Amino acid sequence: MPEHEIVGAEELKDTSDHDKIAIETSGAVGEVLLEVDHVTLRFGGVVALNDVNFDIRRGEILGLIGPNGAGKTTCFNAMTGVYTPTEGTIRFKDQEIAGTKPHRINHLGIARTFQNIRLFPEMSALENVMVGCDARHKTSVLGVLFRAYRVRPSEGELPKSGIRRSFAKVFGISRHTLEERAGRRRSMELLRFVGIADRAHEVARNLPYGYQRRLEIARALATEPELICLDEPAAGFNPAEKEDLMGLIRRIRDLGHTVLVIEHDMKLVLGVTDRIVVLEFGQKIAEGTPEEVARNPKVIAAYLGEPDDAA
Amino acid sequence: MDFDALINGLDRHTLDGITRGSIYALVALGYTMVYGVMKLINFAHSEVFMVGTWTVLGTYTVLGATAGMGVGMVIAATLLALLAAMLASAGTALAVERIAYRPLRKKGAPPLIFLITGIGCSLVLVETFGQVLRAFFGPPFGRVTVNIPSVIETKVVFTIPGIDLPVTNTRLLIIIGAIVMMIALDTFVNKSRLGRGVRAVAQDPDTASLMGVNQERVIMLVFVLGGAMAGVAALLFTIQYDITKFDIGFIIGIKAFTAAVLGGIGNLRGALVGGLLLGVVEVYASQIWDSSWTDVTAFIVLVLVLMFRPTGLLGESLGKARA
Amino acid sequence: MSQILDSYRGLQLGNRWDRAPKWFRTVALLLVVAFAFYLPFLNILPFAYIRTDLNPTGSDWASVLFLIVVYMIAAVGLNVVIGFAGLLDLGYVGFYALGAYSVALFGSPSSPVVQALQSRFDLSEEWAVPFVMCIPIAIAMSLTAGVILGAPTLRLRGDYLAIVTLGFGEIIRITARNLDNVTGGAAGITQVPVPPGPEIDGRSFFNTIDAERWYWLALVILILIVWLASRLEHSRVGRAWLAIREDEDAAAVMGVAGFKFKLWAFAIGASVGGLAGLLFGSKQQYVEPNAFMLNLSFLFVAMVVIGGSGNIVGVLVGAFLLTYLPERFRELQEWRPFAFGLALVLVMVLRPQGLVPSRRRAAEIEDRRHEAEEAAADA
Amino acid sequence: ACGTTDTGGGSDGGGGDDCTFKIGAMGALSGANASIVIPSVDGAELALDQWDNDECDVTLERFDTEGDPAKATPVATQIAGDESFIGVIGGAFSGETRATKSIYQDGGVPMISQSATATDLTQEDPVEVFHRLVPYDDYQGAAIAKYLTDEVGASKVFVVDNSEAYGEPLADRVEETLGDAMVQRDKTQVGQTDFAPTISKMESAKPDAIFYGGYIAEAAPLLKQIRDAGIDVPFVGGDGLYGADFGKAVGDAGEGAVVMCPCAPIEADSTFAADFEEAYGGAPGAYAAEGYDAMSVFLAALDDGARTREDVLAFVNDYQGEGLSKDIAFDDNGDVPAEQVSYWAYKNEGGTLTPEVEVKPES
Amino acid sequence: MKDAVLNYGKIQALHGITVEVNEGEVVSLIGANGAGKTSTMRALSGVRGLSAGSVVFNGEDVTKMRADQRLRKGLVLCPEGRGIFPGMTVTENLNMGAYTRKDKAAVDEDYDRVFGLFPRMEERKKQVAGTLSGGEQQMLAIGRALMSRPKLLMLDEPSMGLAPMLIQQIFDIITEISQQGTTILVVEQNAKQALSRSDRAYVLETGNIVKTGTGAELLDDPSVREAYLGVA
Ligand SMILES: Nc1ncnc2c1ncn2[C@@H]1O[C@H](COP(=O)(O)OP(=O)(O)OP(=O)(O)O)[C@@H](O)[C@H]1O
Ligand SMILES: Nc1ncnc2c1ncn2[C@@H]1O[C@H](COP(=O)(O)OP(=O)(O)OP(=O)(O)O)[C@@H](O)[C@H]1O
Ligand SMILES: CC(C)C[C@H](N)C(=O)O
Ligand SMILES: [Mg+2]
Ligand SMILES: [Mg+2]
Repeated sequence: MPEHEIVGAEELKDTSDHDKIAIETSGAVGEVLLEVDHVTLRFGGVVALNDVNFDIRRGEILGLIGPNGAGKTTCFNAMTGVYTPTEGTIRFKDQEIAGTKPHRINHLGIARTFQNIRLFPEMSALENVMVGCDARHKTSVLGVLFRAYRVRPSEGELPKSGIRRSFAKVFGISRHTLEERAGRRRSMELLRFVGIADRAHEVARNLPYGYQRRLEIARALATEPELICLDEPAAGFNPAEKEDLMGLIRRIRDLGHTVLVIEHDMKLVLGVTDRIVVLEFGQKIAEGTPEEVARNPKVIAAYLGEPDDAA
Repeated sequence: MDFDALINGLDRHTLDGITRGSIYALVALGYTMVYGVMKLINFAHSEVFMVGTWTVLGTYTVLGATAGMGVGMVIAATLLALLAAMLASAGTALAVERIAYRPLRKKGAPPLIFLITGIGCSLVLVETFGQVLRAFFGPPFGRVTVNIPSVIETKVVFTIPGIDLPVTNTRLLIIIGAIVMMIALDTFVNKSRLGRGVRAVAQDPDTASLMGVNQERVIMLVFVLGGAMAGVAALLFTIQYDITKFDIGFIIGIKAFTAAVLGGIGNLRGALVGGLLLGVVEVYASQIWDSSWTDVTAFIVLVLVLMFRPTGLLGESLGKARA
Repeated sequence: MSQILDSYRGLQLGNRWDRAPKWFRTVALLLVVAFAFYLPFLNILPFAYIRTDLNPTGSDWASVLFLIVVYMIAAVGLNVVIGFAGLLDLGYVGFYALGAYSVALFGSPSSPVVQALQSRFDLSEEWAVPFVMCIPIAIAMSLTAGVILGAPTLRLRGDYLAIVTLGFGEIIRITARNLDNVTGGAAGITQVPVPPGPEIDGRSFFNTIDAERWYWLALVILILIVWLASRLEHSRVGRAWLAIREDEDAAAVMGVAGFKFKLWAFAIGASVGGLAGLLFGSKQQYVEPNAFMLNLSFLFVAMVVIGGSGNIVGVLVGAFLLTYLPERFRELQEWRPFAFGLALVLVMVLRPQGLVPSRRRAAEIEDRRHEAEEAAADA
Repeated sequence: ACGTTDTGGGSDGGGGDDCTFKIGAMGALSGANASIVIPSVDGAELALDQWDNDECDVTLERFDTEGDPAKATPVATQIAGDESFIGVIGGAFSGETRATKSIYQDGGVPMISQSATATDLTQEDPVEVFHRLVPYDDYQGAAIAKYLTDEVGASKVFVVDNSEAYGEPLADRVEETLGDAMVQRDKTQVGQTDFAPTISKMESAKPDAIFYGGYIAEAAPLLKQIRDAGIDVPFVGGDGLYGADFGKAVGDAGEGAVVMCPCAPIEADSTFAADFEEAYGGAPGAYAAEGYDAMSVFLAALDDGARTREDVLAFVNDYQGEGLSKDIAFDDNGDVPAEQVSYWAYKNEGGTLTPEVEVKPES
Repeated sequence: MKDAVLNYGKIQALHGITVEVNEGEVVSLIGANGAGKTSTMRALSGVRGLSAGSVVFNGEDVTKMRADQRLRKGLVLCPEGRGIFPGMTVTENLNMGAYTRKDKAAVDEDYDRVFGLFPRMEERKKQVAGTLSGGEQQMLAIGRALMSRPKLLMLDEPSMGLAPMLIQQIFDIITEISQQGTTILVVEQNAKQALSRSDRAYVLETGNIVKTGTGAELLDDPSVREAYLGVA
């Protein structure tokens, strides 16, 4: 693997241009984006989800909490196509997605991170994000091989040197090349957005823990999801890092994404979410604004415990 | 296609298939055990079997055993040959582990590399008997088929009443031998302390070592046990077929590996089920068509089984072998 | 041995190559290619010692070169499957056979298929599908076979895939052997067509004697294939394969259609294998089932792994050595397979990352080696 | 002239009046079937050793192909490209011969095969350079069938072949000639060890003789298992079993098995047998006489003054003379006339093949 | 444990730390995620070798011993993420704990002891461990560790993945085991609980010990309170 183009110093500045990575959304804020409808999911005898109902509205930050083993991750898995619900349906933008293949669901506009980080460990941070960008690219395998689909480039895309420039003017540039460049640019932008651009070329395996968590978020954002699901993004963060993360989650929402977040850290959940859904033993036991949920006696009994223990 | 031939002699063909399959099953054990613990296809296992057959020949030669000895002598020679074959095969398996796999394990090499050293070892062993030993000792080593004296004379011991199916002593020995060894091994792995260690390493090597299981010893044990089973298979094979050859292991190895996958690689009982099923399928296929189509049929059956049960008939994992 | 390896490592060829200026790399590459074309005539001592026909029972140098390049093509194709997509294919010889059989079945006037066509459409006895048409047929046949094999089996986990593909290779060979009235059975098919070309000295351009012409043809095709394959490596397709190899589920959730990309890998590998087989069959002008034994599949895999799975240059080196050395040392005669086996074990134990590994793999293995060493607490 | 290009880098060109030549012998010199090839090459070498000619310096080069066509082609290209080779003895097997004869044709190298018997080699697409000292399988098959019906007196023959290029067509021919005298046909595979399915077919077919078309490696276990199953009818094989290893591999079970070969027995007290014994430490084995004859023909060409491949080829085409194995003359296809060939049944007695009876097929 | 340095490939996880546990004590190790707590435990138990430094147990240098050898000496780790054998039953898992022991009678006694501590386990004896709930699996893992008769029991995040009530229960059990005479080293994210239950504690940050003291001292330390207890 040859090294990638060296990124210019200006690219490392931690200010990023939101316009370049904001996504286009196709609906009004507040309308229902995803609907979990009477979903039940069993593994053999284990009922991981039992008749769960809730919906996510465009533009909000929704928290999903509950004791360990309550079925939160399972719920994510059902939404992203890893598992198929035993009963019930899940609708995304009014389209049934239960049972659809994970990659198709991603193409529809849902992305996620994993509770136990699952990056591509031998790829650089940048490449990890580029895999995400690729999800939106159109060049086929044959297109990559023969590069016959050529596009007339805009002035900015033309190469600088003379011969190549006129060549590109006459024959155009293959769509693959353009997409590749655009993907690289966007990926860099995203790394900057989550604040880890300084180590873009390091393989993911060697990144510090906090960077890995944020890289996962960048990779998910790269697929331009309308809904992004974060599974315990703050796990293992210290209070200061958690504070940063809260800001990041808000900024993600500002880019136009809708956010669903699983988190055990109540401070973060209460601080950042608009609404919270609480699960216990696969069942929804409460739903409401953070204040409502925090006061809900059922939630306190099942999850929060005596106020002192909410760590 | 001749289904009549199959239906008419169904009992007979089933017996033939089980005999053939018993050998597959015993050899398959070696693949399955090593795979269960190390997630590795031991390509040299076919040669572990091959070495066993030569050891039987050697033992007979040293003892001067021939057909028509007294019953006592026959039993003694056979038992000695069994012991020798088990030892030699187990030793070969262990040597392969030491030379070709352990250094790679220490270097943390990816599985594909083990495959190549396995193939290399297999070639070295084959050539040892086909070329190296011949260069030093001359025949019977070399590339020709070698006759092994049939110490046990084939006789019909009884006829299954009702279907009138004669059963010979050698067949009986093979089938019973294979099943007894399988049960013994299965019991060992499920019940004994060391066996528990094997299953623990198969499930989670790190935690197993925290429980005081010596992983290296378990790996050695697995190779020794698999090798010994191949030794048993070698003796039974020579009793039934009376021959060996430098590359006798190649085809049997591939069949046994197929059997292991068919039953669910990593699963001991799967090896038995897969072996017997494969044997029976092959014999049936050679009745319906002829032997030139058996392998095609066997592989198609394998693909069909895997399409419906992607991890083989009985599923995976040595750890879950009890299921 | 390890000292040699160390000093080799010390040269840091790969890094130097990357740091060299672009013009230097272009010129060097052109020189290498030019030298490759010149190889059959290489006759200047001491370099001529690499020739395989120096001793009386050696084999024809240009023929050996041809075979090397054909195996290189096959290895580059298999590398797409094993090295890029991480799928273990032990039946690659099946595609190779299909390629060879396609050109024989459709291009040879003595093949049962052509004869059937002749009598069906009242064609002359000389008629057969022209060679140039056989190329797309061969590629299409092996590609279709790749898809047919891949579609139901690619969902299987790694080692299950290995045995299924192995079975596939055998099925192809046995079927070719058994279907006498389609494939000519065990006797095979003669009069396999050769590429068109001007007649020289009363012989067609591509004949059985002037092997260097075949070699050049194969070399051109090899260069083309290598060029295309390296395009794949550094693109979204290569990234997708890498992602699948590392974590298939995570890749799927990131929108990588795992199955589709694996199937593509299979199809591409298959058609390249078919192309190699076509060259082989056409040069031999004779195709028979025993030329496609299982061992050849293992040999292909060994080429990929020994050279350095995932790295095209490594794979080329692997294919070269494994084909060339046994031919160069024919005088070892019967000892060759033994030496070969020994070499496989030794090379892999000493250099598990392959002779010319991809840098990514090398780093991976290096790290794991450290870990493994440290994990051994008694070290 | 045979316009070979100058690819042979290390080889010094032959030709001219300077009489330094090489003759190639290609065949399975290693592997399971080597015992049916090596004696013939030894025979050829013996002929060369005994050759008495001051003018010429001829060497025999042995090329091991393992009987594999893919390995034989580079060998053939090498020989064809090296002008100092003026002839080839072989190929020993039909498969490799089929794969290489067009190469030799292009190079103009005369071939004389000591043992390749496949019919198509001369009958379907003959090439000018190819000659052989053995009859093709049509005759061999007919002779075997005749032996089975006339000598054995069988009327229900069970025919088995090994699904390979040599065994299958031979068995086809036997089947054709036997006609109604064949009860059933079965196929086995190379490398097979368990023949239970074939044997159960035999048990229900109740044949009074068995023919096997194939090589030693599978014949030995097959025959043993036939005997183990208590089937005691005569067992007959083709020339694929005509090697010293057959008796060794099959052991006691092979007692009385018959191997048919289109080759006459060599008298044990002949000078050839004695010379051979002295040179190679054993009685002349399979096709040793044919190998001797093949070499003798080439040497005769040199004696006659032939100095180029063209000359040698012309000489061989017109050759007429008495050989060890038979009177030699090649027809237009390169075959020896059928009446020149004698077919012999050899019986395995105590591990050695001893001539039993000559068989004359009616053509 | 002295001056321990541990590397994962090029990454240095421990930069020469020294940890001391005296007989009969409960010592806890706290620190953020990735601080090197688990690495410390691995090095102590022998799952990983040290690049430098030594481990001394009961006056004996065990640095060069493998994990299974150390276990025989009484140095037992109950790993992070439980590490039970999912395919074995509860009884078999407990059996694995007694893998190295030959004293059959005493092993039977220990069964009773474990079942006494965790009555739940007795009810589920025959259940395959993979199907146990998270809390039950944690109990099983601790029970299994006890089956090896540890002199020093090391627990890596025993409360991880447990509901608040269960956490309480686990800590009660730890206290109980300690009172029965076993020395304990415990790693915890749940710093508050851990500190209040232990005699002494170490604070680990990116592979270095940054603080040490008695449990109560650290509970009152303002910087610890801010970083690990989430109290400003
Ligand atoms: N593949 C599976 N097979 C069997 N049971 C499963 C499977 N996946 C999850 N479960 C079970 O489903 C239940 C819910 O698990 P899930 O991972 O959704 O919990 P969670 O709410 O995400 O907990 P945590 O906070 O620990 O992440 C658990 O009892 C778990 O054991
Ligand atoms: N197998 C490994 N390979 C490479 N680096 C590792 C590995 N295991 C741990 N590390 C690194 O070593 C450092 C210390 O990790 P360790 O697991 O000891 O932390 P910890 O304090 O136990 O954290 P946690 O609270 O998550 O359990 C971290 O930076 C981690 O990323
Ligand atoms: C040596 C012989 C057994 C060769 C055989 N007649 C053949 O044509 O292949
Ligand atoms: Mg979860
Ligand atoms: Mg930890």
